[in-house]
Amino acid sequence: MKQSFKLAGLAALMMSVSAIPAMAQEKIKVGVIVSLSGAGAVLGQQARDGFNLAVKDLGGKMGGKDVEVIVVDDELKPDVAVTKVKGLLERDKVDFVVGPIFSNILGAIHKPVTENKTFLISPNAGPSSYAGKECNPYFYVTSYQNDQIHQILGNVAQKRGYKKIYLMTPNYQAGKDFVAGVKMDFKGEILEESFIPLGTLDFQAELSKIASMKPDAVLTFMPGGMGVNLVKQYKQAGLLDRIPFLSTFTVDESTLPAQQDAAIGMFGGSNWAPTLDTPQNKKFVAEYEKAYNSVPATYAFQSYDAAMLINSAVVAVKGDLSDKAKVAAAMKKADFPSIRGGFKFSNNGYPVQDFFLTKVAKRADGKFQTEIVEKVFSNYGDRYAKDCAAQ
Amino acid sequence: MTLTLALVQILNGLQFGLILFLIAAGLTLVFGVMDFINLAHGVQYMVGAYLVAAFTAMTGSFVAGLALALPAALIFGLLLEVLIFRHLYDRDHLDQVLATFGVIIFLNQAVKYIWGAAPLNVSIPDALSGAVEITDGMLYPVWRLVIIAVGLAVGLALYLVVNKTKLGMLVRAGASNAAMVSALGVNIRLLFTIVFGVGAMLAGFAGAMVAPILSVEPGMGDNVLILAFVVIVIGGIGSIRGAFIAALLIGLVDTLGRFFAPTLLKLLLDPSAASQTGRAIAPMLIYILMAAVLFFRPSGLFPSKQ
Amino acid sequence: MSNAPLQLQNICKNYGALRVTDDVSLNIEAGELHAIIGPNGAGKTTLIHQISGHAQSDSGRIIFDGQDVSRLPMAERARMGLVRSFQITSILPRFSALENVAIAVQARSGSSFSFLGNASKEPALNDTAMTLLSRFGLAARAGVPAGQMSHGEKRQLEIAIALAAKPKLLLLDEPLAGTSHDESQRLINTLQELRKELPIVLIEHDMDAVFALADRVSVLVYGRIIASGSPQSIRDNAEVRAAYLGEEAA
Amino acid sequence: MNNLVDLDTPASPALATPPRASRAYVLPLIVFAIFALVPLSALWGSQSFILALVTRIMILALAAMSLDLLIGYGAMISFGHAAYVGLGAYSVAILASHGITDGFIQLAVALGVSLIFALFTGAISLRTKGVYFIMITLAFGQMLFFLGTSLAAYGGDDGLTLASRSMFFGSKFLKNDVAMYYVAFGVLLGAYLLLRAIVASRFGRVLRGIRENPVRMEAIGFAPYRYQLTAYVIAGMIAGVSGFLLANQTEFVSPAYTAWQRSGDLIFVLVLGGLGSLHGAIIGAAVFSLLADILSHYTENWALIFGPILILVVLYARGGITGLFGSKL
Repeated sequence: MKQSFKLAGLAALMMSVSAIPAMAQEKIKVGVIVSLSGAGAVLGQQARDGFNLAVKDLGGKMGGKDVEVIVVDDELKPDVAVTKVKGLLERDKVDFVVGPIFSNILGAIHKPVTENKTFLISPNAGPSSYAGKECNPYFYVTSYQNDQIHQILGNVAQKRGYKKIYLMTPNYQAGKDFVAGVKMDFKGEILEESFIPLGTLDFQAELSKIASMKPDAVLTFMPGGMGVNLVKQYKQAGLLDRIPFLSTFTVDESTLPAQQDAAIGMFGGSNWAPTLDTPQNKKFVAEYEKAYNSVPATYAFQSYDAAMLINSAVVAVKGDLSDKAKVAAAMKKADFPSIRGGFKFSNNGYPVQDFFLTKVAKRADGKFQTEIVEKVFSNYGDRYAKDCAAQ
Repeated sequence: MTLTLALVQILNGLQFGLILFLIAAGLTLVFGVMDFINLAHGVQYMVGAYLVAAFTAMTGSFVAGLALALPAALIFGLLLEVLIFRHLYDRDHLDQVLATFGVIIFLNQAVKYIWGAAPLNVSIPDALSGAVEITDGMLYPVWRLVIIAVGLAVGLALYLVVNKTKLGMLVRAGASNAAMVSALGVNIRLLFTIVFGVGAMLAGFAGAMVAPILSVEPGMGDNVLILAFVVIVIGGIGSIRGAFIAALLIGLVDTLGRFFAPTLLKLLLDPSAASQTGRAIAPMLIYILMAAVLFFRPSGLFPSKQ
Repeated sequence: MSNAPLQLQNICKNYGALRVTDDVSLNIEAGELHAIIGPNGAGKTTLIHQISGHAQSDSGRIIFDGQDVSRLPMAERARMGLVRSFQITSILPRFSALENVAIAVQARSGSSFSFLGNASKEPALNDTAMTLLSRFGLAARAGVPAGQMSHGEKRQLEIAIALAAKPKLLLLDEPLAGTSHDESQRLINTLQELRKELPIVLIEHDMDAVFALADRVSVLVYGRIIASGSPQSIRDNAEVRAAYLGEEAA
Repeated sequence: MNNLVDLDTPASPALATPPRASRAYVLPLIVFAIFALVPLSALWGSQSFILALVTRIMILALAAMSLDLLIGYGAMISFGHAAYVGLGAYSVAILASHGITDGFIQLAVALGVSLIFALFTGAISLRTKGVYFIMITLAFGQMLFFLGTSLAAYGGDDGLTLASRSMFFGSKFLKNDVAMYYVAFGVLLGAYLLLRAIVASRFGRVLRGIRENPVRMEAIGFAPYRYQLTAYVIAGMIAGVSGFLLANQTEFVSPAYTAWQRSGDLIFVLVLGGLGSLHGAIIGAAVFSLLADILSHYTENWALIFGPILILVVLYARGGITGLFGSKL
């Protein structure tokens, strides 16, 4: 008998999952799905904090309605992300999903979200896969198309007249995109396309090889903890003074607290930096630092912009989200003051914007940040948009 | 030039192997003497790194940070032993795996909760943070040379303790036959605690030594743990000598494999296929090595139990 | 050419530098109960391990039922009918007594690569097992998990298991070890009956039992057979008395 | 103690199985009844989410249950069981990416590949014992993981999104989440009944005997290796089927499916639920997933609660959750 009670308890537990409220839609509900555990946790936290900051700046309201933000952790596991996002869609019945950080997670959640006719706004991942033929009216990107950032490096390397360069990237799709992006504008010799197993923490063997090959520059894409290690070890190997280091997603405000002095003088490609001179940006950086006691990185600002984008659409349709086509049209207008200044969408929902070369510097208060060196591209859209049927 | 590079790569493999040895030494002793599978050994490595980061930041000196971190790692290890692990010694392996897995989950989250998800920085004295020129243009980081020296020193010290002292004799006896040791009237509980404490401190020490070169972040012990298990299984559980040889073997195979596999394959395949295959094979090499060793020697290279 | 069912020819076994059995040659004839005695550490159990295949001999040959089984694993020798018991009780503790015996019956009747049908409900297996249990006075204990039986019952059960595996020759390693007087008596009675059915190799420390049961006795000292013969001749053998029985008598 | 048990001892061999056996069916019956009724949660609204969550639970349960055959009945602690989930999942994804979407073909390939991999790696692994077996199975799992990350044509590390779920008889009915749910349910029930039958069969009895005392089993003529290898292959194939289902449910595959952490999760689920009962794996999967889901809904730091729960279960709830039920009977 007793076991039946216990099982009844189990069943109740199961049902209670469904009972977590699905209230009437008086509010605007936004689900934020980012990586809050595992290797990408700090990036996810920046994105979450940036979004929350925007909602706070909006007074917790969009188009006169209260905003409810539901944050979930995708654990950097695609199958977990699918279940979590279904929870957001079906249980919480969110109107918008913001996320994720990593493109492999996007690959897993893009289909369930857009098929559910819910708007998906990526605050970071911008793979080519959804920019061309597979573009979707429910999908928007507030960051960039990934290739563009990498293209900056190739462009700069070409302009500086480097003859032979060394490429280094994790061995996965985004790494291959990096190589392709660099090759768009760089025409010199590529000594080596070194693909590193994902999760590698010790680069000493690689660095020895670089030292022996003596390239004009090292171009790399090494996100997260891998980048932290690479940068520290690059300096320790004595290479920083000898071979210029150009990178994407390797030295930014999310990794600088760990890299510190080792990263000073390293170059990066970006669509923004904390020093970008717009009034919105000055306010954003000051507020963010005050609220979270750290310097924001691109993830935070792009996520802030995602919130502002949603707000602009909600305001445009006066809080009535029932007509999806109208909302989509309002989204595509991107009628909001982006932190980066000039911003609009291509027909594929990816941004058209300026891109910069940045450099790491130490601030007067002892914190580290990236600073803009020069503008590389102006009002630059991605090359896949022409394949997108949507107009 | 290529020969120099090969030599440098061997040095790299050696250094990686010695770090693995520092971690694996404690694991193999704890496993061998107490028959206790401690998955939480990897988080002790992580805790060591975090402690040195915290104490270095607090004192402003890496040496002082290390001096404080080592006893702290020891105390932390003993605390875990008293609170949790002690109750698991006479349980079966599955229970041990599970409970220590719980410790991993908890501690990974706990360090994130305390220190944040972002990687921490540990700076070392300037004299040790640079590089020395080995040959023309080939630089080698000083800190890595320090790691090699320290690793060899610890290896030697462990060898002497295990082979030349009474404590070492008890440890060896315990590894081959624990029941006999307790029958001899030795305070087995105390022996266990000492072995466990030393093991935990060595893992913490390894974490502290790599903190300046690797990012100190939650979960940094997880993959190292698996490698440490590979090492002790290849070496033979309970054998310090086996752990030493296996750790160097793994360090060299892994480092040189990544370096040479694509190059060697280019002799057989066209360049793009070679680098593709090489990339795929390189990380598998140590597991292939382990499977091969166990195929021919199902109890590792130096089995300590008869 | 002897046609003794079990022939040991010059078998040896070393553990490291220690030679445990040394050039042992012995024929077990049809219908005999052959006891092997010797002081502790003489290598008796190792010899049983070698014969049964639990340990492989370093040299020498073992002929069973006309075949060279020297290199065969234990399971294969068991299937040929060379079945043993263990010095330290070896049963399946969480299985019932009946299932312990039934699974041994199963080993010799039909394939065990059968994935459907409830094995514990096969009448053919259970009936045979039950008959064997009854023979050892364990019928009333059929459903008890073997691990919960008394020591004497376990010793009985182990012999029942061995018999269920249809032996052509039985190797018994100290079946009386640790049993009470009553239990011993019962086991001795059982063995008296069994010896009529098949040849038995018996290792035993209880000399009364050995001399009551054995047709022939071999004495193993330091891994070598120093004497072999009828119980009476062994009793009278001066060398044996010196090496072994003398101590016992003293 | 003996006397207490003695009271239950049947006099005739026909009753040799304990009289409580019939009651042992109560727990699994209730579990499956709950699963069968879950789709009715549509009455509460949020159907698709519940369906997705419980479908995932059932798929996890299937893999953990197959592992129970190894650990709970065969005393083979495999630390590489997630490899088979990955093999099954990749069979679906790779075939689908080449336009072969027929579910029967995909399933046959999933089974075939799992069989071959299990036969090959099992034949080698079973030469070792104890912790060496744990580690060698881990090694094979890791090899497969790295193989997956190097499959550039099929997404490498990023994984691969399925264009659509498998088709059966040319129909896309699996696209419907309720259909997907009941397929998973049916497979789980089928596998449960199959495994129940196997552990009770002659083969299963030998396997259990080997778990109890391998030397005794050898001494009556059973060579453990052949039986353990067969069980290893069966378990691998069932886990392969769970991979087939997982790929269809998430419409996504990735090398992460075969990572060692996933193998660890499977062991954890199994021990949490209780070893050697089959339905323990199901209950473990349900509690594990629901607990993680609920805790993570309330706090980001759910692992701070989850870890200690695990330790406490091991220290104080031996036999897992089914053990708790059992002790009250």
